[in-house]
Amino acid sequence: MAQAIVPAPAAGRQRAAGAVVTDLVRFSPAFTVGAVLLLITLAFTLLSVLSPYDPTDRHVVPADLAPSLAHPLGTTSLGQDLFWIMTFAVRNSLIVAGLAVVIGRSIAVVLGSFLGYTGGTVDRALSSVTDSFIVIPRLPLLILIAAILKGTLSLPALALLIGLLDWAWPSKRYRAQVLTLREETFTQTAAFSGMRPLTVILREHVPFLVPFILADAITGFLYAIGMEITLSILGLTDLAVPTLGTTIYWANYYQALLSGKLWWLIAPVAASILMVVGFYQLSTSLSQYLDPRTRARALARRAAT
Amino acid sequence: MSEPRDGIRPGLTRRDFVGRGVALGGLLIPGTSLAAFLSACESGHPVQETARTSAQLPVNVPRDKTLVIDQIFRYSVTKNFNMYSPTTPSPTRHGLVMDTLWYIDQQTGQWINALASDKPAYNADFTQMTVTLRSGVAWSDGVPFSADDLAFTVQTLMASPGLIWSSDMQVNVKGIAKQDERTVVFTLKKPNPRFHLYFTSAYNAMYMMAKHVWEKAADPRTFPNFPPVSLGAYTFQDVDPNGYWELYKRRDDWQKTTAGMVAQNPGPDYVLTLFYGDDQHKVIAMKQHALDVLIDLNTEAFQTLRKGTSSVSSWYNDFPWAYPNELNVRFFGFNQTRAPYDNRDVRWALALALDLVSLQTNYEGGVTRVTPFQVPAVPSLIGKYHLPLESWLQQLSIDVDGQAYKPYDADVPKRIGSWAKASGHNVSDSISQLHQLFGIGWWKHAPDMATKLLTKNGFKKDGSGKWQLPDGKPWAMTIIAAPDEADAYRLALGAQDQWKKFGIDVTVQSLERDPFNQRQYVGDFDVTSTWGALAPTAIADLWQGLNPFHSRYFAPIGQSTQAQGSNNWMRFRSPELDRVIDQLTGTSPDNAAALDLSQQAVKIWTEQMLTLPTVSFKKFVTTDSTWWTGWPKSDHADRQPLYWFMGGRFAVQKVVPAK
Amino acid sequence: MRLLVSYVFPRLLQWAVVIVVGVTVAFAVPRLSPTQPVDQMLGRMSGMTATDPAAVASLRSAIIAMYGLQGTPLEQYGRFWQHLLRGDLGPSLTAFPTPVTEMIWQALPWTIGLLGISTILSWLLGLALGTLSAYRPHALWSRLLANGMVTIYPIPYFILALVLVLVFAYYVPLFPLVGGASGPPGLSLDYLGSIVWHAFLPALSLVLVLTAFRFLVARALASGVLSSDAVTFAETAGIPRRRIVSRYVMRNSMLPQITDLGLQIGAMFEGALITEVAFSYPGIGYRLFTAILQSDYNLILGVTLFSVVGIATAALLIDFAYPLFDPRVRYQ
Amino acid sequence: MNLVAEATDLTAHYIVDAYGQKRTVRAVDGVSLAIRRDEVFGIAGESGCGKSTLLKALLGAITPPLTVRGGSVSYYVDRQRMDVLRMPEEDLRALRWRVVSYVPQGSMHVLNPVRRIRSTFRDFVQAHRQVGDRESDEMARRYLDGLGLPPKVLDSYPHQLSGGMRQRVTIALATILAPPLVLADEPTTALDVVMQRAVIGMLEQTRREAGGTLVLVTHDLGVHAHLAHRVAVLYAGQVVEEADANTLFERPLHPYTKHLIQSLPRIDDRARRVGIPGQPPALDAPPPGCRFHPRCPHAMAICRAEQPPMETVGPDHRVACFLVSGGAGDGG
Repeated sequence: MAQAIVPAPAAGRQRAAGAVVTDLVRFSPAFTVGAVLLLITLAFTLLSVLSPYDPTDRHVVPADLAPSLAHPLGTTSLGQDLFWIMTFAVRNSLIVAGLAVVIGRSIAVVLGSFLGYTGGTVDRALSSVTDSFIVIPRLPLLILIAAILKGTLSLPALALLIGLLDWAWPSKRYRAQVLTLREETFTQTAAFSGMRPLTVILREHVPFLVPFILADAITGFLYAIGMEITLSILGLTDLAVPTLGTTIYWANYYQALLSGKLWWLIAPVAASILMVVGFYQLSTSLSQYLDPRTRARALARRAAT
Repeated sequence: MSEPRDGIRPGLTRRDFVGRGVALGGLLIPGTSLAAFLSACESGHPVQETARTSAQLPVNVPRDKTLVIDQIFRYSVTKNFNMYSPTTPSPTRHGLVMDTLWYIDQQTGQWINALASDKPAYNADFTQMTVTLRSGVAWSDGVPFSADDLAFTVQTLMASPGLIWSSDMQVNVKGIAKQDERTVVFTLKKPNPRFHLYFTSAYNAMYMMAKHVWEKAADPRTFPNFPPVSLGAYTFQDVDPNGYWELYKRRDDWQKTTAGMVAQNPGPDYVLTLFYGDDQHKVIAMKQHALDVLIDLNTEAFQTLRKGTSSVSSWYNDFPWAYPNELNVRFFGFNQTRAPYDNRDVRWALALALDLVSLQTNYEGGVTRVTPFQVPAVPSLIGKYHLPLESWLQQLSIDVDGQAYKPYDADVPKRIGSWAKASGHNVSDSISQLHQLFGIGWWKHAPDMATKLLTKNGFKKDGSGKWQLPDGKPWAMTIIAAPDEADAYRLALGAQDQWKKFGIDVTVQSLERDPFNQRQYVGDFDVTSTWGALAPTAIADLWQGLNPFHSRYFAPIGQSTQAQGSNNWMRFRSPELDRVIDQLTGTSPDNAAALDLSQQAVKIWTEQMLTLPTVSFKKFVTTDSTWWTGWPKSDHADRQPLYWFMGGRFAVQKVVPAK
Repeated sequence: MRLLVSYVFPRLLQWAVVIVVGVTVAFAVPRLSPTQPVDQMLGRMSGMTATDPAAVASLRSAIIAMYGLQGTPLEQYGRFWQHLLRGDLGPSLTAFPTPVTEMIWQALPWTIGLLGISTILSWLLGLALGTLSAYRPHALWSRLLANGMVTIYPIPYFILALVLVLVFAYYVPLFPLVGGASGPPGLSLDYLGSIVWHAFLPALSLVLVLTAFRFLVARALASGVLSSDAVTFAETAGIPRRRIVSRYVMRNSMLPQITDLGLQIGAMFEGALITEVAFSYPGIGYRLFTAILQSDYNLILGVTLFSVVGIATAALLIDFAYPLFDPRVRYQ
Repeated sequence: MNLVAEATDLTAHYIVDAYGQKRTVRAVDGVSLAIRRDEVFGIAGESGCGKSTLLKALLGAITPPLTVRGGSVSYYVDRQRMDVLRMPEEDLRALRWRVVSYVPQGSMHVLNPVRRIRSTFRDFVQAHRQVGDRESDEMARRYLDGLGLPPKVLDSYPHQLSGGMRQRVTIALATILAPPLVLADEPTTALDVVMQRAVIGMLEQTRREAGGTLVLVTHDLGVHAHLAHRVAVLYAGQVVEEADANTLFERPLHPYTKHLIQSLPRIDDRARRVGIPGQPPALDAPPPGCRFHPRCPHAMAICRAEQPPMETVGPDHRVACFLVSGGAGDGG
């Protein structure tokens, strides 16, 4: 009986994307908050193109000015305009985190599904290797490698490094997901009815995996942002490239707090908190909408209030 | 007659001791919701100066009887006083607990006899050195110090490879004879007029072992020597198992220690060394009068501390505040195995392209002395090198397109002085005063001359003003630097800006401390912004600094200079310099010829631009006079204030309670 | 017996393989770094005292022998396993000659204390609040709590920790900035008091983040179980709510959370590196951090060995304990 | 008239208004039923005709998005009428399992998977009786023994029992306190014929022992023929015909009922079964007039315009069709 009540997803898909967004905006405050915050972040990122100063140039503006009309976020002790630096910082942090998630998750999905579908000794052997990678503490390894490569750690290299250390755990999750899908009755019936295995995977399993990958990518993104900021604050990344973490590093380096230049610290910290919270609010409310099960529960809850 | 070598001594900088994480300490402002609250109290400083009843100390000893010292770093191992084994240094321990034969005070250059009663006596060909010891000195357990201890120390070190000084003793000492309770004669394998320097402390020198304690040790290399039987005026009392603090108590029989005999002052009853973490925490601790002396602060932290607290002062009462007389120099090292840095003209061009006045003021806050020589312009050396050689500097000329160009610029100190006046500091105009504060002079800021030098060597400028190497490729230079060594790192950033304006594509690679050291050891760099000096001890004789640069210790690219024991990271080979070093080796440091040869070496070094020295060291050695006074300051500079040097024990001993 | 052979033995084998691979990686990676600990030590020593270049060669080989770094990496690896089997992890290279085990035992209790309490506390808190919030989704407290947790969860931990340090240790100096305890060590009340006083902020930062995570997981799992047939049937049968929440909702959503708890406790040996660095807390993570920066091979290996064994054993115990919690997984 | 429960003009719809879509599913539209003491009252109809919703309404288990738009449901307990839909939640919960109990649809999955059957019985019994664990176990053992179910069932977990066994355990759970009214939703579907027989036998036995009433909802007319005393036929949320079993099977009046009965396979009857063209209407937009008219072979103009009233055509026989109530009568 329940299926009849809930608007079938097929019907949902036909609705134009715009309509979906307006629904979400009207009905899920989390989505609105998230969307607004992300729009600000995107605006910041795009503004970096208009920056009159090159981010690596120093002493282009008078140093240590408090926020004013001329410099909305104030200036740093290195004589840089904090507003334009922040546009590059937000953009670079997003690039690192985005790349890291793509690298990490693609390895995880490929490996996870490969293990899930092949099974047998190959699966057991590779799985125990994956397990041992899970067992190795990731952060110290990351710090060690970053400390070694530090001077030469460009943005893509940093993303690759973070990505390469964040595939073990997700691959195990994907393998488990694939295993359950393989056991599902509809897979057997599809296989019996002569569907070639590849089409079974593409047409039957992928729609199941996509929301799962989306949700998992969120955690991946949060991990990557966290790692970039942690490594940079510890001074283990290329300090010349402005990112959220390196801006905080320089603020600490020039004792922004002690000498009363608070704006230099507030800007990167507030930016990283707002960006991450915005992203998380948006993505969770979106994935709730896409996943039929959670939508049903949401409807039930909504109707009750 | 090989001599103790201590070439370019990296010197003990803050980073050696302060772990990266700690330097961070980390202070940050919360999200927007809290920003309002914080900006409200942005104006007034959150941590007000409290009265004398400062924050309580981790140990219950009377505050007015305890001198609290910045421990500089946290000990990872607390119950081990074997300071001979190759482990992390423990600077605040050796001054209080260990002792050696002689000291040379870094501020005055004065020779101090400690365990020895007078100077070392050599025979004619410097193959024998006789030491007569001071009488009346006792170990902390009351056993008198005697010649047996000295002989036992050297023999034990010779027999245990891997300990500090062990291989030096093996290389130098043929035999040790104890003539009587107070006399020991060393016979040397080859003539060495500087053998006594092993026992003469600049930063430190051979610590004496208590024979009656160490002879029971199974293996001196792993003997913990805890609790230590000591010769210093203080005995070890208590330690925090996590390594955050150590407590020492003055010996009742402090007159039986050389520190007591030399300083003629009892000093504080207790000395507490305490680790507060990064500059941020030290400033707060000193504001709360929970810290009496600290090693160093970066400029911003010092300014904040100075403004908020009246009882706080560094070396000068006013600008430029910091202690400028450490025997060390900041310099740019060019990798002379890589083109174009192997070309002398190119190095000179890079020097002339720099505006040192701007570097010294905008990047270093105007607080350090400039020096054209690889020797710092400190009181004990300015009269031996900078002033006598200034006329030579004025005549020094380099060939630019056939005509002789004189690069020396004598009024650099004047320009820095006027910058200081413009920034509101009162600085006198007398040339001798300016020399004291800012050094004698440096190279002219002459980019046009630099351009001529480069074009003479086949360099061309492309359309957009960027330099191209003689082979046509764009000139891309990387400078390596360690951010935790603040002055060197800011000089690297300054040089990058200026050389970039000059037309070179410069990138700074900021490296973690150990990888930075390693890149220097194996020569994996174009330019390094680093530090070191030819005068590790405050004596005119530079043999200790020059010897490791002799080409016999040259380490090819890829092989670590540490394997050769040399600091020649720049990997130059100068036959003229070798000849001077060989002559100097046989000359006694007290002989006038030693100074003349050292001056020759400095001239060769400077003319060939083997390195590009810029400014000398400075440290905000800061003291709080709330509980203790009597620290050496610029107006009564009778000894060095570097308490973490072994020789700093006399400064600690002479401290008196504040009224 | 068949159960032992068919299941227990392969699982133990996998446990061993995982540890060997983990330890090998921890052995190899530091050695890939160009930084040579002996060169660094010579640099520090020559920075202090006069060492004749001619004498350096013998000093260097002596130190290499003392540190146990002689021979090819393979030989070192072989020697490492020999010593390990005798329980000797070798001396720390930065605090020679102190054995690594002594340094770890000295720092471990601090981490166990800090992490142990905050992990368990946040697990219980998060589980209870999460489940109740799922059961009462519209109550004001439940919605506020959920929004709060959703805001805290994504914040990068380092920033949260540093904000706490700033606000509660600097601006409003309630808590100390550095250290694990103050005063002479001992079981006296004020020493224990000072431990709590020092550990409060780090623990608070951990509890905040871990509770947020647990809350979200528990809430998702619980709301899943709540809409299951078994619960609706129990609800319709008028079974008291307390019993439904504990016997039906909690029990059914417990298993994945137990595995999480097990792994988190296993990971305790890795130490809360970021927490200890941000709060300068004297735990094992802080010690690992300084060891990494000073390329102290033996200490890095020692701490990693502890954490690898910790997590692998936790995973092993969880697998064995699985059937106890979920009858469906009983291995016949 | 000794009624045990009654629904008068009951209207209950699923109202969904979220994410911008407003939908009302008119699952139960003006249903009136009188359920007598000590009888089996069958409710028949194709799937999607609102049978289960009606049963939920009878049980008073109104959880959103199901909302009551009109009418009432009442129970008659020792001569006292209770208005179920307006009772406070707590009182309704107290009634459950003492006065009315429920065998849910798909009761194969309603048992708590992580606990033994014995403890599930304790939950249900102790919810309404002040008895200790031991007594509850004894009660369950004796009750199952009486129903011919092996007592070892109590010690096993749900996943260790077959589907049929789980079904019967659920029925035992619902009837152990012998409530006067038992509502069963599709108890025989998804079972093989042999198991269906066992379940039907159990339903008969438990009702007879309790002397109570069984309201049986199933699309399987065969089960109604076997068990039900009276049957009501539901179509698109409305009762189209209600009669005692024999009258309904022998002399059905409503075209839909006739069709349902003709589609029943008979042992001796070889004729081809004729299906009704078209599908049961979507309940969110039911056709005007008589909801069966689009599929009714005798549909008349009036059928498309008005809703046929419920006519009593016999002692226990009611039907809502213009053929019977003679509307404009323009066609046979």
